[in-house]
Amino acid sequence: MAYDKLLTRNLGKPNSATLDAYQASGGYQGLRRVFKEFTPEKFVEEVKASGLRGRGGAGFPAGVKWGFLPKGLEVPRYLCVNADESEPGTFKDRLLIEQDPHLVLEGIIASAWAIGCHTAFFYIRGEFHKGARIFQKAIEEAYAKGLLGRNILGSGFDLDLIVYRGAGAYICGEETALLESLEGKRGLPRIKPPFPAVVGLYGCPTIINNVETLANVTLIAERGAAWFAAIGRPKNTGPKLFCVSGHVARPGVYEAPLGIPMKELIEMAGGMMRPDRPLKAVVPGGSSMKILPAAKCDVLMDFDSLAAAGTSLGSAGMFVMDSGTCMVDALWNVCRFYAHESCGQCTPCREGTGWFVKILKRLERGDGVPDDVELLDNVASRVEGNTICPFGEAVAWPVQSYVKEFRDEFQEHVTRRGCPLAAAAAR
Amino acid sequence: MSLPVSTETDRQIDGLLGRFPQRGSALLPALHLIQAEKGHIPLEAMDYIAGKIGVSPAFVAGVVSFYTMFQQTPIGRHHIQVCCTLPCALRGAGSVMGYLERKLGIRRGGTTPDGKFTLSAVECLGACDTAPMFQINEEEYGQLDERRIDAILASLK
Amino acid sequence: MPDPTPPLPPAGPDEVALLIDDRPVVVRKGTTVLRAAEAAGLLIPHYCYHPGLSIAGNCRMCLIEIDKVPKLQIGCATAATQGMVVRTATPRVKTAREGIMEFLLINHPLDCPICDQAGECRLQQYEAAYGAGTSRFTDEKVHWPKRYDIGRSVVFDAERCIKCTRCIRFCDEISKSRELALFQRGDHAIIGTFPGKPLDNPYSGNTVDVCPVGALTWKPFRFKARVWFLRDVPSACAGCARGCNVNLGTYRNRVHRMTPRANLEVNRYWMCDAGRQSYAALTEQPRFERPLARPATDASEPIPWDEAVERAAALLREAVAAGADGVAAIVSARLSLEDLHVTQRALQAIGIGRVAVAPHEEGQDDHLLLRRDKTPNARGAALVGLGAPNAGRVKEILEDVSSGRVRGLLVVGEDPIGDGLIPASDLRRLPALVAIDWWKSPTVEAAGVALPACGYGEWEGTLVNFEGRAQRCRAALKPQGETEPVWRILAALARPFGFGAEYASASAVFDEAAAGIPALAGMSYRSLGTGGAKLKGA
Amino acid sequence: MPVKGMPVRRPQTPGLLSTTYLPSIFKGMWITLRHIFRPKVTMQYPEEKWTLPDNYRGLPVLVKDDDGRTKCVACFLCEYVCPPKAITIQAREITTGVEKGPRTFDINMLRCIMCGYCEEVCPEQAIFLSKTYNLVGVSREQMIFDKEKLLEMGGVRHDPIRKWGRLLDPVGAARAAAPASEAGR
Repeated sequence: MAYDKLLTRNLGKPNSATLDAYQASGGYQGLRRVFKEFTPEKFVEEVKASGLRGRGGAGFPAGVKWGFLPKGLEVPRYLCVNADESEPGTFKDRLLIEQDPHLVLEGIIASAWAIGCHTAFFYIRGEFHKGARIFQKAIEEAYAKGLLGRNILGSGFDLDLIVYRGAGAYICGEETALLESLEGKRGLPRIKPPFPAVVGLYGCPTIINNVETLANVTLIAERGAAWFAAIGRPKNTGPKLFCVSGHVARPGVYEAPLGIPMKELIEMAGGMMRPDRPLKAVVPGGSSMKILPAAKCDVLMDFDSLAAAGTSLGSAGMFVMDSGTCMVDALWNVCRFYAHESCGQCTPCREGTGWFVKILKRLERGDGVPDDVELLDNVASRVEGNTICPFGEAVAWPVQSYVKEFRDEFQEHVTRRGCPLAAAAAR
Repeated sequence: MSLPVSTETDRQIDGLLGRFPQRGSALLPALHLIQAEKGHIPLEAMDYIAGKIGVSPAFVAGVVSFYTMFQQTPIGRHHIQVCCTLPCALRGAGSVMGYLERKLGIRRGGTTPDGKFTLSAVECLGACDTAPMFQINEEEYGQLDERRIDAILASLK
Repeated sequence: MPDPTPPLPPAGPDEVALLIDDRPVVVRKGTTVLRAAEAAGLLIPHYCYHPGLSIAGNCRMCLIEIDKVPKLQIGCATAATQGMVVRTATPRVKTAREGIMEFLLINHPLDCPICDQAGECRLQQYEAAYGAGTSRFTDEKVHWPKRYDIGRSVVFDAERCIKCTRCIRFCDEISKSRELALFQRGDHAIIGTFPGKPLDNPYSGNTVDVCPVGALTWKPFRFKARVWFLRDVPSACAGCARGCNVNLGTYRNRVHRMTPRANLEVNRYWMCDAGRQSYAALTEQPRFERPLARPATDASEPIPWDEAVERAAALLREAVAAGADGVAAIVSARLSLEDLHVTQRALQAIGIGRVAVAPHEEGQDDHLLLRRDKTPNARGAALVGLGAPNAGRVKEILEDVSSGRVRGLLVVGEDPIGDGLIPASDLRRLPALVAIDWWKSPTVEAAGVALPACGYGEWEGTLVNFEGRAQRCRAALKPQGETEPVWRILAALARPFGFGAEYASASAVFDEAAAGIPALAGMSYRSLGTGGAKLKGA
Repeated sequence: MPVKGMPVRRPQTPGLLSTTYLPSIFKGMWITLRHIFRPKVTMQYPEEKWTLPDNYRGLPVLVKDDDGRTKCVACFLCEYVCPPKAITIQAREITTGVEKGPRTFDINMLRCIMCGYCEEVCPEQAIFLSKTYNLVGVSREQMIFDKEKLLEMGGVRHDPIRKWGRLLDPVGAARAAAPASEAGR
């Protein structure tokens, strides 16, 4: 199927990050169209009609989220752009920020206008030094050209956009933790309800959207909801950036419509890295999502198809593992990540993540006992659903799915007192 | 009392205070500024910034200790942050780390005696397409192998 | 088959009706499920929730199931809504609680034998009630500093801490001193202070009270007594005019600690550190247990009560006979209402018309509890007719003592020498100095006759705080030696002067006072209860 | 209802031989004679001492561990559980190693009933019922055994579990005493 690149259309062009290059290829026409042809309320309806689902991980329809803002309150509304891309295996937002910041910026302006926000924050993870520099420059260009600030493009709409750098905390990608961090505090997720759309930043109604979601808003602004909804599959509309990493020949970001078969994506990425090692498993949506063994990999990459397969599209950070991968080692690595990144606020996650690491370390080192496999599964079930934020699920799901899909391999670590693959490699 | 930061940083921090709807938001940017100047965030600076923003020093220290990018003690001039999370680990982050440890003669978390390099294992840096990779201060280096690492380290003063 | 769920009771406009474990309950709108359950007589276990602090929702112990809500919810933060059906004991809830208990204990040192909290520890209580009883954790626990001096009076054991953040919230929200914060993250999260800024505020002891485990312990109480031996006697603090409601923890006829007792109208859940340690004076200051008289040799010697009262009365009689102007009394506003009432009547009987109540002031009123007025019963003194504390009148009397105009002085519960108001030699020169006090003060040592009174914790009585609230202090200890309550001493002292009233108990004294003083009309020990009552018209 | 009696058989009038008591005397002599040749069962206490069974419950004593540390941490459980209230403890704070220990530990042996509850309840394996049974003293005061005496009686008792090992070795103890804000780094 021939597919014209939409989100990545400007990539690879010279100076793609500059305003001049962006406008030369038709940039900011969508914003002009929106200002001319829509009212804010109508544009919210347009985004709803497009079926655009959030690209940050949960896949919640963006227009519906905007609709949750309470009406008639005399308090400011805020838009926070979630550029705290920290999910292992995900690097799509970074690509957009570094290579086509104005595509994102246009979407931010259109969205802020739609929801009536006059101060927006661009929360970018602290490690993205280059991205923050580029985006800051893009903002300065936009201010200079009247695309930000007072009376944008003569529409009478005012918007200030502030780049806010995180400082190294995965949890700040969770939207309420992001708000806490933006308020200059420890990034501890808040209890919900109230949801941020009602009580958010500084206690005011706040919308938090992912970078890629807002880039998609630009596309909707340019060509309309009907066109957008025709891409992909029903209820899973629009183009999507897929991050393919791990044991493939050419890891990278690949754009495709939602609903592309997983195998096709792997082919796009050049197939397996080593021809002698076949596919063993794929994590389709960043390390928080459940793993799919090779046998279950004939799926379409969209929200609903993956949900039906028992996992989730998440942030579309897909990593591929070949037959040389030890699942216990892989899970140990994943759990180390979560133990390191748990905010430590609520009990199950704080204590559970550390416990997983200890059990898995024992298993991998050959000190496991037969009950450990069941213990992992059971502890995960006690973390899942009992935490303040979805971090609990983000660690419980991989643990549960790795154990479920590769139980024999876990058992083997116990019976053979160590990692069979490591032993084979040592021989 | 002398300022624990330079007058330039102090001026920039004053500028930050009015920038946000609430003063508290200035904390993270201010800490970034202090770290940019000092290389780490000394206790006196935490006390100073707490007074500026109107929070308690303990709160500031709590924030500093929460975010991994804030250093509480001085580190080497070049901070080598090796991504060790799964997508990088699948592509050999372990051997990159092992090579660096042998080459620099320090363990992860350590600093070379000459204060040139600090080696850290960090979690996903969002560059899995270039795995295995590391970040030195603000620059990223991907597709690492031993030859490339040698060349990168040799180019650093 | 009848409907198994009971019908909802009707709710008013500001109320909601809900079912908790099939018990119908009606609460005000905005009430949390946890409080609603309390109203229905059900305990939802919790660590981080404290009624006096903001809601943190981090311990996850109060997870409950709500019909039509897929995930378990925390009772402390979920508002009750009309028609809600809450279940607190389903298998899912039980499994979740068991899980939380296990998580809390995997990194807990289980050093109960050396932990002061043992016996009133929420971990022990909830593990017994909701835990599995065994642990599946076989790895090395996370280790942290133990016995760390986090402040002047508080010791911190980081290993026992469950990071409920109650102490942090107390310092942020109530004492507003903000010394504490959470450091690090994950299972390495730890409570701490900024280096050089320890936990040191006038209310730091409350962090120990709110700590549901043994992470924060109170230095003066450390290892003094196991809490299961302590008998908590409800009383009121006599440290200042606030009159915080307290419990006196006693064991083997000693007070070992004072802890605040919740009273939303006086001290809420808190008390100050000074009040918390006020019981210590009883053992730290030198007592005298039998009446003393100063013979010609100038050395005080114990004598029997009858003789002492006789000699004191004789001294006062002589002084009064020489002229009523030449006799005066200085009375303490630290005495109970009962003591002051009998004092007032006794002074009249003896014929002492010149009376001053001594004030004690220190510092300033603060934002929370501390009062500048350090006398707990100034209102009571005024109420019984002795007059409000008045420094000028005390000074006048003492000047007249120095100049020789006053020849007889009765000092009740005060120590003008120790307070630096008069040189000891001037008082020693007085022909008739009778002192009544609970400790061997310099004034007692200078007195012609000194009569030993019960100390705080030994006497039973009532205090009226600065807001006009009468509150009972209960006797928690057996009086030491031959000490007696002040009201009994003064009644005995006045008897030779024709004072006829006999009282069987402090309660009888109060009843007499209540009958005569309009502001106390209708009050009795029974009606004061443990929470006290406001004076009429206050 | 009428009560029915039951006839009781009375012994017959004794015969002539019986009245001489000779048969009984010889019978008794015979028993004595037989016992002369049996092994002796009487123990010549105090010259001879009884070999006690392992589960014998004698006087309670306190023990030290292999390192010579008093194992008791003054948790007061034995004082609490003691049925005749024979135990009286005062705790004190120790600044190294385990935080708490007994300042005084008195057992009133006149009250002690050697029930063994204290041994059973002890979470530290610090109190045991010894095999000492001869309890002598010339005053009531002498029968109150203090900590030193109890420790002397108990001696060292090997325990493979070093419950407080981390706090007792110098490195662990140093770490345990470090300020929280510094140890957190």
